[in-house]
Amino acid sequence: MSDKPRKFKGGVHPNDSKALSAHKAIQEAPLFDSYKVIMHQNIGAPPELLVKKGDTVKKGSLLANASGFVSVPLHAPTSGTIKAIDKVPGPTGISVPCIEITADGEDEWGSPLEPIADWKTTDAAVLKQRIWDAGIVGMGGAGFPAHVKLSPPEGKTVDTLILNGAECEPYLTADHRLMLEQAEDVVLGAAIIARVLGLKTGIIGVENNKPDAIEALNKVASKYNIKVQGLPVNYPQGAEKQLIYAVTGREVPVGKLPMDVGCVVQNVASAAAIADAVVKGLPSIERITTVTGKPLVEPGNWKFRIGTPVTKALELAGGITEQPAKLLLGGPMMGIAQSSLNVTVMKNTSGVLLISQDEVSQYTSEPCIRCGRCVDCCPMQILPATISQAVENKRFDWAERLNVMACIECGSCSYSCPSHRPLNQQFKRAKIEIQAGLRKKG
Amino acid sequence: MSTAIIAIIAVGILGALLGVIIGVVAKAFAVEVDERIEEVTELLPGANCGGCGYAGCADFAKGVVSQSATPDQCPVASPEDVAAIADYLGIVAEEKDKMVALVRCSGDVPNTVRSLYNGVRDCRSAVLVAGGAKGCDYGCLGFGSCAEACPFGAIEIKDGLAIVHKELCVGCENCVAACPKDLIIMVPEAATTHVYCNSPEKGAAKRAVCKTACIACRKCVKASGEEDHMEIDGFLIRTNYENPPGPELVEAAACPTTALRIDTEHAKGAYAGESK
Amino acid sequence: MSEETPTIQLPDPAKLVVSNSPHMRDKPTINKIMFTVVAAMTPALIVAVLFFGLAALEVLVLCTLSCVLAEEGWNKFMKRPSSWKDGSAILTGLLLGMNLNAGAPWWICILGGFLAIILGKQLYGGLGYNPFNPVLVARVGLLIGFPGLMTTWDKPQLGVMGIDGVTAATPLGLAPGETFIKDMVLGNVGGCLGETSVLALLIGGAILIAFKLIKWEVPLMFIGTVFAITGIAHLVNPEVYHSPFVHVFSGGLMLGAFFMATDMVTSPMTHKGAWIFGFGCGLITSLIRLWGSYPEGVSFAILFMNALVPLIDRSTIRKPFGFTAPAKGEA
Amino acid sequence: MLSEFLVITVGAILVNNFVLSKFLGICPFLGVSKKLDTALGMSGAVIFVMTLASLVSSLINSFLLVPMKLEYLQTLVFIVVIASLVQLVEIILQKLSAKLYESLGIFLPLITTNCAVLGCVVLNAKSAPESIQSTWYGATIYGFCSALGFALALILFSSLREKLDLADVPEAFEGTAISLVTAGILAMAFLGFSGLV
Repeated sequence: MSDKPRKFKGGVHPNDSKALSAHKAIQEAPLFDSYKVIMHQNIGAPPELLVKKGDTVKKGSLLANASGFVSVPLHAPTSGTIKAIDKVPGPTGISVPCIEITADGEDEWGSPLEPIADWKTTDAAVLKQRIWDAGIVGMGGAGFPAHVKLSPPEGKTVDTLILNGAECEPYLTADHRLMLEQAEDVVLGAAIIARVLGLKTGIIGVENNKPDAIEALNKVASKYNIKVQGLPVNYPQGAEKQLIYAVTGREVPVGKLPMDVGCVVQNVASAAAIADAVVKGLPSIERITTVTGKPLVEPGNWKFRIGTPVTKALELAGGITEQPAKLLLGGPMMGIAQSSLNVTVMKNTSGVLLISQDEVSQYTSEPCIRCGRCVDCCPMQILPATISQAVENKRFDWAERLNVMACIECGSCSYSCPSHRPLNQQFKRAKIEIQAGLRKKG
Repeated sequence: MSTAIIAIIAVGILGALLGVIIGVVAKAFAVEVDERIEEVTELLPGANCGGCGYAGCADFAKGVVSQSATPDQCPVASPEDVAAIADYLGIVAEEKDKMVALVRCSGDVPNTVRSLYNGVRDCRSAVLVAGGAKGCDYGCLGFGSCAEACPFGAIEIKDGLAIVHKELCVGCENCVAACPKDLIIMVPEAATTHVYCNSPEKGAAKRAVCKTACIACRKCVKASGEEDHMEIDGFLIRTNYENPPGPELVEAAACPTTALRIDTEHAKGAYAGESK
Repeated sequence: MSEETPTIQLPDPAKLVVSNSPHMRDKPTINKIMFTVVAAMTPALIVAVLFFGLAALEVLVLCTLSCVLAEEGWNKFMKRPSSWKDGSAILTGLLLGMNLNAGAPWWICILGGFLAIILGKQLYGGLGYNPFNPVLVARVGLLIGFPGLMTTWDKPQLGVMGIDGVTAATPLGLAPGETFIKDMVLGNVGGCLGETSVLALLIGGAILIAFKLIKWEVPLMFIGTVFAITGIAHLVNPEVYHSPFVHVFSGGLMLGAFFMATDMVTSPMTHKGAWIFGFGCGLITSLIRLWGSYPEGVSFAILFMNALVPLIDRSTIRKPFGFTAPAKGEA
Repeated sequence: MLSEFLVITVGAILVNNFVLSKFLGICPFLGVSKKLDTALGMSGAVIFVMTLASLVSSLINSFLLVPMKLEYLQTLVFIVVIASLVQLVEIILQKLSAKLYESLGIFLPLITTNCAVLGCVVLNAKSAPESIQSTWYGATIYGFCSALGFALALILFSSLREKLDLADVPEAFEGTAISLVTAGILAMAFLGFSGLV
């Protein structure tokens, strides 16, 4: 493995606007009156509900239990009573069930998890069970249960652990602040994951636009035999496949997982959460989220309990100075636009972002002029413009032949399109139609 | 004279030779064709809508001839057409009720909360963005994916709501699969009175986003009395299509949100929704 | 915090726009791209006006006007939204002007503009859908329709504002041996407005490449292939064939290679395709120049290669990142 | 000799392209060019029929019709020969590739009346006695190259039409109208080759 990271083909360089919140230290959000914890926060099966209306819960006690291997338990963010099992708009806009907790203000601790003091001698299986019990999911965005990634199926060996600290999305600074202020936690988490996987070391990949974070990590990394790797600044550097290529030079085959090339990728926030879960016995009930955007009075980074209403987060940031055009959960490139303020912070909410009117007007799609900008910037090396034409004509078979399934939905193509074509949306549609077609075939 | 004879002989021999070659090759490369397939294709309506589940009429004809399909699976063919095909193939045709499509939503633009949407003008794409940018998670998105899927032009988008023109619908079910919200069902043509709502939410939640939602007040259930015309399904009332009500129920029930409607009147846009 | 609460404003959810990610867009728009190309062409335009005087200006203005009028007229007629502001019609008009000679009668300019916009572009549904370069459709159409008018060139007269019918042959029409490369580089030769100054065109080309508006492979392969093929021919028989420098610096090659073959809409989308496209253009240009009955082959070559673009695009579909042959069949 | 071959090949493929400069065989050119796949199939069929017809007709012409002074029967005999060849291709194709057979549909029998095939054969027969085209091998090469030219035009055109399918063509020009416009521009591009040989 060479020390110099490889640069993947393509990519874009959007204005990162990170200066809004990059210098703001992480603040602990105050205890709010009520929390709405969305039931289904992980990819895979939703957990089984353990509580009912009127029950009292303590901070960290179980609200729901994993219902299968690809499922994680859910814990109460604070002590209080269950007010209702209600519905709130989920991250995709569709209403989803949630557990509404009225906080009693005591914040009484009641987690079933005991701290594991000497993790270095603890059995890997025990550590892995702890990660599962703590309900840790990929906190970078997808929400994939962490323990599943740490369980390579038989016949597959993992030889490289990569921690994703690229944070290539513009605006977001949560991981940056985390790596800067809690470098030790991140590195410790990496070491624990490495132990679970039976590896000696791990690599933390950080984009070079965060030199202070790299420095902070480097200070503590050698203590745990972890390496820090600076990465070229290029969106989507934080996409799993591009990250693996940059660090190891391996290409994850289309339709395969990082595990197929012997890699495990975890987000730095997940690693810090894993460190907390093992050493402090803290389940996944809080996370660091960037609340930012030009319309906000005071953008910054906060440590929120899971289930914090977004309205509270926006209030912490001082409210708005002008009506924003969009409210996003996540970053501006892959985040999801919301039509309601009733959304809540979830385990994978890395950012709450307001986009101002002048940054994004209502674009109308114009015909493709075949300029090839999307072709140049596609990190997956497919032909967005051609696929887009196929999808527009409902030729999903063409789209499939043109490898639309390899698309990672990073949005680089739509970003760069001078005709403002909704390429990314078309590809999502095509992928869904093709998958539906495959299911039909059986 | 002699040139003419030579010409006749020469061309004659040539012709005979070519004829023999073709004859031999035709024998060697003979392909069997079932004539009945062509005949059945002729008898079918030829809409190529795919409503039968086959790839077009010719494919369906193949299925019918090989007896893996029955003629009445064609939703477009009239009973007479089906009878003709059955007659030709010497099989017994089954009678079936004609079904038409129904969009179970009445939330047009004046009556529902919608957010601003910017993207592909197509339901199946729009649903990927925040579930379709509509206050109600279950309602019609109004971008007309169903209308586009309809080969017979029976669906119209009026004020951001899909409306089926029953008289044009042949029941091919293409629209059913096109709707990402699963709003469209097939109902007997004879049924005239439907509940134009499909949201299982609580009444208050529905009312907050839509003026014409069914709030399950059960007035229509009471009005139908012993007749069992309407079924209660959680926070939603549905028409019982085993025993559908007549148009008189609409007046008798006096639905407060006008979710209960007569289909032809609905197509004309006769209902205004709850005034609030 | 509590005393602040009343003043804190929250967004109005009814005014939030939902749309698919990404929620940021890069700055370039069609409009900006088109006007950058126009800007890149400015040096050549200035040189043309300098050498050919007001007549050149008249041709350029007429062509541009007729293109914009044709575009807007069509939009009105077809009830389509107005589109001249995107700059594509203006660019087409200027390029068309560059393809005519300074003495072209006014009606040739008008006819050319309409041919380019209506026949070359709008019939296919407007910008982005035309398979052939509209300028070349017009130019070749005019060349075939009015061969006499289109192949008589005015002699450039530096500083003379106005043309009094002095005509000159294009260097390619002269006998080999009479080379005057310095004049050709500067632009002091007969020909169309855009066929004169190689230097100005090169500056424009450099701007286009610097702004990544064209694929550099196309002009490189185009000019390189012409140079190679005519070079070989010249080596074989210098009596009959011009030196490759004459070929490269003369005629519409520079204009074609930098401004017309690279037209985004009608050239291949991938870099691999651009190599093939440039090579094909060069090959056919050389064939026509060396052995064909027309002295100039650039327009025909590009037009022919435009027709090949769908096939090139089809055969240069690249493999996605992490592509593995499906036959491998791993567990 | 070699240069004469060059004249025949380049001439038949590019300069005197049957479709785009002689305007022969327009019917299949417009009819079978909707899809590249069928165009490829049609091209194959035409290449086969045209080459074979040139060979057979040339043989019949020089060894049967000319010695017997039956030149006035040329057209008649050639049509019979072409028709039988097409019949053969059709029968064989139906057996070997039913899919191609179905997609070619009516156009396969239409090769029979394809003026390009007859034109090619007649051109061979009418060529000057001393030219290479009047020999059986010259005629075969000419037939093959003419068919190649036809195939080239057909394939180019069909790929263009596939692209046009995705275009937002005004309703009045959809289909054949815009195809004819495209064919015209394509013919203009081919005109550039004039004088090459």
